[in-house]
Amino acid sequence: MSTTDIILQQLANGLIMGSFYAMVALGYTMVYGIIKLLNFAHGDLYMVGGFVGFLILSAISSLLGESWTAIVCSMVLSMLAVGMLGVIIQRVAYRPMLTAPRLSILITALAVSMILSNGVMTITDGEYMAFNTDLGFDGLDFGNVFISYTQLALVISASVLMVILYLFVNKTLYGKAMRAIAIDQDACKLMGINVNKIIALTFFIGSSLAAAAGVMAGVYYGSLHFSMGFVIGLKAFTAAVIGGIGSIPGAMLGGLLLGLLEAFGTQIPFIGSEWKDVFSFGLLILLLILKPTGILGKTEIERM
Amino acid sequence: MNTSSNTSMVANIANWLQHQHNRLVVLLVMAALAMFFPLIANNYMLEVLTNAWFYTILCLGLNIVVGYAGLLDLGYAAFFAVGAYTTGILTSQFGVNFWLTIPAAVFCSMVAGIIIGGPTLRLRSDYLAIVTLGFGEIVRIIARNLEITGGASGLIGIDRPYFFGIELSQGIHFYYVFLILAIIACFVSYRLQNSRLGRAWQYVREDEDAAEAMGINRVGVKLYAYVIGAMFGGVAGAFFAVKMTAISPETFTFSQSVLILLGVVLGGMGKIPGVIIGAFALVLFPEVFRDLGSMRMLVFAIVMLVIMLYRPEGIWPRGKS
Amino acid sequence: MQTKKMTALVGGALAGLLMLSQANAADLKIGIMVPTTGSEATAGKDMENSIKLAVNEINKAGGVLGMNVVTITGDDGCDPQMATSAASKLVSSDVVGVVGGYCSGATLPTLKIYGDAGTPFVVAAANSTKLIDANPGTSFQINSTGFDQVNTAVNLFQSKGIKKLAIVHQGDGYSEDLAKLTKEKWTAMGLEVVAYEVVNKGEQDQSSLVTKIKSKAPDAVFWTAYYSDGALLIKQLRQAGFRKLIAVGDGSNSPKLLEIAGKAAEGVFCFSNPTADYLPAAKAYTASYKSNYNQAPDAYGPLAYDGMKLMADAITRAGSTDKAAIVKALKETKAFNGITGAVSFTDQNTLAKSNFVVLVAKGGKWALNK
Amino acid sequence: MTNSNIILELQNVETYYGKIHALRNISCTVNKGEIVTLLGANGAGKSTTLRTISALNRATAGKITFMGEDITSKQPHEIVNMGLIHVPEGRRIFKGMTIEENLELGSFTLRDDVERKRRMDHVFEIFPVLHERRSRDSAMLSGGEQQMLAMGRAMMTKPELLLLDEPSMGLAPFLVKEIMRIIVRLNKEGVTILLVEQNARVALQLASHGYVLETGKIVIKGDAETLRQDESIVKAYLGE
Amino acid sequence: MALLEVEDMVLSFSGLEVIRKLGFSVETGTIASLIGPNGAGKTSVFNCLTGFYRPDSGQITFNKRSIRRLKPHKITQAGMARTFQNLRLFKSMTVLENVMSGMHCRTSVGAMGAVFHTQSQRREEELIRLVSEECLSFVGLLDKKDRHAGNLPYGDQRRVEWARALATKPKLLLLDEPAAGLNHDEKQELIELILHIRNELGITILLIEHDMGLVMKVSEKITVIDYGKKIAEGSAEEVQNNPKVIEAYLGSEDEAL
Repeated sequence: MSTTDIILQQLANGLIMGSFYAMVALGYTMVYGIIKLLNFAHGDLYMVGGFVGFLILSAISSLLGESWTAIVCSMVLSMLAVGMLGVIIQRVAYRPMLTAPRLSILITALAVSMILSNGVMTITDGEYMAFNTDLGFDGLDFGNVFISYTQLALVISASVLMVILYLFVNKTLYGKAMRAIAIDQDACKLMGINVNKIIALTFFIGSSLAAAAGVMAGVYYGSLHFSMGFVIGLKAFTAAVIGGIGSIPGAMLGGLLLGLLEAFGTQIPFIGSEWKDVFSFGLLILLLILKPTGILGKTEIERM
Repeated sequence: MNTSSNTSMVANIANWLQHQHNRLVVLLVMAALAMFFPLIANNYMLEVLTNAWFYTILCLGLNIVVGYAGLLDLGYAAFFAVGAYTTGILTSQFGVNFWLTIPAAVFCSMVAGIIIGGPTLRLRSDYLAIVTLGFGEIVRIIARNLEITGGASGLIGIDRPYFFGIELSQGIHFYYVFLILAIIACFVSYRLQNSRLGRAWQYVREDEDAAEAMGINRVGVKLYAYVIGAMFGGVAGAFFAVKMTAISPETFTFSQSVLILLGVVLGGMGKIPGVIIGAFALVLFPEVFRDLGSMRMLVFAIVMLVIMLYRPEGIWPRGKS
Repeated sequence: MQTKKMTALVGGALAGLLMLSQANAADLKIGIMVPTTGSEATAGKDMENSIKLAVNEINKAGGVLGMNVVTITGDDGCDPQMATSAASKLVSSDVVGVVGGYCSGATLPTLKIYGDAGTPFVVAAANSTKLIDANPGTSFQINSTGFDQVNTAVNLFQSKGIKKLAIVHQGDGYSEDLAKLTKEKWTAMGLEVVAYEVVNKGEQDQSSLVTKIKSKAPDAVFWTAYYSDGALLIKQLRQAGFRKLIAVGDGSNSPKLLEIAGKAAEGVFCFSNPTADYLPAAKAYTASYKSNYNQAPDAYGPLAYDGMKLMADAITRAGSTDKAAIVKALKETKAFNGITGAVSFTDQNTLAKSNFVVLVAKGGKWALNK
Repeated sequence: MTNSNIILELQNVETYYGKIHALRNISCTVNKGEIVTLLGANGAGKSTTLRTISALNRATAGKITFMGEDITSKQPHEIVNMGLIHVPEGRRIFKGMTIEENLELGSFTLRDDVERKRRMDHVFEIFPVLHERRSRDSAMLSGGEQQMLAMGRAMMTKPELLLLDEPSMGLAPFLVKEIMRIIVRLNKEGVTILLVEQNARVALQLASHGYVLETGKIVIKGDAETLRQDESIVKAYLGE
Repeated sequence: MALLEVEDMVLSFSGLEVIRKLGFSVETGTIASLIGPNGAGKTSVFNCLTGFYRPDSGQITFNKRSIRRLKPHKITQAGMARTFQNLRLFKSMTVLENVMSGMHCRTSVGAMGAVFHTQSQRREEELIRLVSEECLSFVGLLDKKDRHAGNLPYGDQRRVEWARALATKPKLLLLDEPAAGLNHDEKQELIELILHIRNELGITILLIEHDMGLVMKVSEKITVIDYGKKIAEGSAEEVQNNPKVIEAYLGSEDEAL
């Protein structure tokens, strides 16, 4: 492989990985933007989404076979189910805590995250599940740069979902209400907006996006495990922070940037892949210290 | 009828406990129990209780950060790791006497506390939680990748220390070692809690701005909490290394940090007896309810959620008002 | 209120501790130390099942020295801390010997505990070379060590004419050990290791790593770690168009790898301790396992089964339950005839003759190579 | 119900702000079609009264009736749906969103897009300056324009009763005049207005009658003319 | 002699000027007030003085020393204490513990002293307790020192805040709307207390207040600001009769239609 090929291939890898990060980061950012809660459980919703999609696919594959239609169906159903789960979590665990000290709500979120991952661990006995769709290895081959149809499908569906989200948030009244709540909750109440309902809607959308990413991951990688939400949760958080937490375009941008960064990071000479995570986390820490508002985030008004 | 007599009995006991003198009696009885327990216990029971004392130290250390200063630290295992590795490396690779490595372990963990705390304590609390999480992972990965730390397999063959000519190798030795350390940890925690510094932590936890307006350097005070918390972890880590004789990066994962945090939250953040109970619950619960097996973390997490929702002050009751 | 709760808590805890330390004097107690919870619980339970199967057979045949064999399981959770607790528990339950040991990292710190108590320990699966140095003399490894696996691997690579090798491990003790030894041996032979990489546990996307490996154009990729992430690596290597040889270590010897990787795994080589399917002597074992547990035995079942049988044999040969005598008998084991092959020990208490086999994935199943 | 002309009535309302007893025994009425003003020094409880009416704060005692219906325990968004709109102190427009978006959110409860367009056109007719800048970020507007946007946003709901909290705050005199002129215009279009103002002289020129609050209590009430003559109002602001 | 001198202070938030070239001074031993209509920027001035906001430009001289760049805790140490508009007590701690926070910047023992209970530590703890109790008895709350601060009635909570500020041994005390939420009788007591603090303890006082009655009664000098600018300054009488002030508060006649 020539250097150009490597660069192009890593570019493709980075963008594919980045679109995953972006989808999960969106949920983080939306929830954070609206109620300033760092939802630790978000990565686990991604994992649950994968498992739910797997269950649905196994159930309907007898009807539809393991076709793309079946995959799309299970993705949509999983999004609905996990979206509802997100709403329930918000209702049961977070809403009562919104006026509590920050430390308490963070610990609550951590507990929810542990319940989800350990719950799935108990159900699956800690086993890896093979999400077998056998979509084959065909793809677009540009000389030494290769993109499989599965990858292509993933990037396309991630893009479609993100475009839908973008349109929803910017063009519909509900989407605008969501942004407005992030700006001023009281003023929203005075506009006749039922704030609790919109917060629930935000959780629904964020969670279902995570679920969509989870199903895609299942299809793409072919395996599911209860712990798979942890790493991606952290990465997505990093992506959200890079882009500016609270900003929706920021999350998309941050996701893609992080994906690219990691792809090219592996290629740095003399530094082995074993140090990769040190760089990701180091970058996150530096960013939080030096520019906590990220690239597209708004500067927060000083305290008091 | 039964309940009412029960409550009155409980009330009586609670009343009885209000007296300083009686509290002392209870404390002495408990201390005697802890001291003489090894005489009736077998190795297994000793091992379990040694572990409980060990977690008591760690939980008390984290309690200073989380309970007193109100900072969420999700990477506490890192400090524990720094202590363990410092001792491990110095004894096994440089042949330094164990007792001499303790100051080194304390020093290194303090430095780690300053490195992570210094620049990040200005951050808002949720960012701080993530930064500490990331830091914990970084420490673990570094330990995994360096030659001197033994890489992924970690350090093995760490020598057992001698104490006045006796090799500390039996379960009973370590039981007493960790019991004494736990008692020291309680004592230090107690003294700190009721000091100028301890009050400053509470002021900052309750209202940062007001504390600052009262002339308290909030970053400095938080850093102090961080560094002292790290020290507890460092000491515990040093003794952990010689007790286990082998340490590996897998011991210092995120879930270890969460487990320690759980102990603090369970018993009651900021309350020494609560934290001790939390640490014991952490260790004894899975031993007693072995059948739960892999569900134990799930049960812990549910308990944690329920506590946060319904009893955020933890199991141990709030002091008199 | 709190006092009552406390009493209940302490009381419950003490009662639990006492309960666990109960035992019957007429029985011969053997400890089983495996992970029955945590990430490696599947393998651990399989080993436990196999050991119990062996115990049943032994008891049916009249026990050992006329005594009924009973087992006590200590869950090491594949975690060093839990393992020391489990080992202490077994030692204080006065077991005459212990069989088990799956995760090398968790097994390591327990060797000293058993050594201090003089308890013989037959290590059935864990095979990191670190265990050799840490052995106080009372432990016996009946799985071939990492050295044996490296030899098997290097032989295969040479026979396939490999020149440039890429090695990938997972950053844990076991896989790093195997990777390092392979690298040392390969470079010592004057050949080239073009890539030596790590995959972080639980990270699903390895595409950038795959691109890097591809760019180094190795003749073969050797994955030294476990099946779960190995399957992902294989799948993504093949997807990216890597058509050359892929081999995996014994940690990846699982049908799950083939299930997850699907078609991509076709033709992948795997170094393995002998598993039930390829052992002519294990037919009866497999059948009995299936009828007892309603599933097929996993990779380390036969070794665990042999470990128990060996322990019983040694106790019989020692003629007493004296631990020192049993250790001595174990050391003197000469060609003990197990289902996995003949067992004898080297000076270091490791298996004298390697029993590694090479498997290849064919039609979604592992088959013996050649 | 005795007087169908009454649109809003507060009876013995009490409100606490944490531990502060912010409103004590407030009773007042607003008739349909009127402009009524609440006057008083800073911290007297004017804003709290409005916040209690729109349910941002909870009354701990007393009763609030709007168009004959008891709204004391209703949610803010339910009250908005009944036609009672509160333009809060400090405007509270959605900075970071465009003027059009702000206005659309004003008609959040409306499902009819044609009607929305009609109302927006009407708002633009009242505030031509908003029309010019309709796709600009509202954060770029000047103070006066922001106030207009806040009022325009409220008009999008077609309110029966508008609560205005210090619309003239921080505005230059000519802008204050402009705002006041608009208030009169809205009133002529049939909107009843409850106006909280610090600018007592201006407020009393618009209003038919008013109430003066001091430390959470109504100390003076009467028609505008009487209040204008009343020396004690100056005292209420500047002390004795 | 001016204890506090502010010159040309400017503060802006994202381009919007909240304080515009403000200048005023507070003489040692006086009671001064800062008044102005809602949104005039009074609390922002306090936040600049105490270091919570950093002004864009200008000079703040306190006790002959520039404090513009100091952190809040340093400013408190330099002798300027404040209370907050909406109470900011440490609610779950006792009244005494609340007041003890004031002495933090006047003491120095650290962790070592605390653990080993050194002689100096014990002496300091004794001193902290003594001073705190004195401050409490000054505001008349000594009998409630062991109550939880959050459980006290509102008026008492205000007093705790005062005692806490006094415990920092300030030269200048900044009071942010001390009369908010107090009833008539409580206000009378407040006036006495303010005078008492100045007369007995010799502490200079600067207050922001809405209650004009109170301001007019206690202040020797009143500075009126509007839109972040000073519009008038002088004695109560002067200010009261200043047409600009009346205009700022009531609006001018010619503004009307």
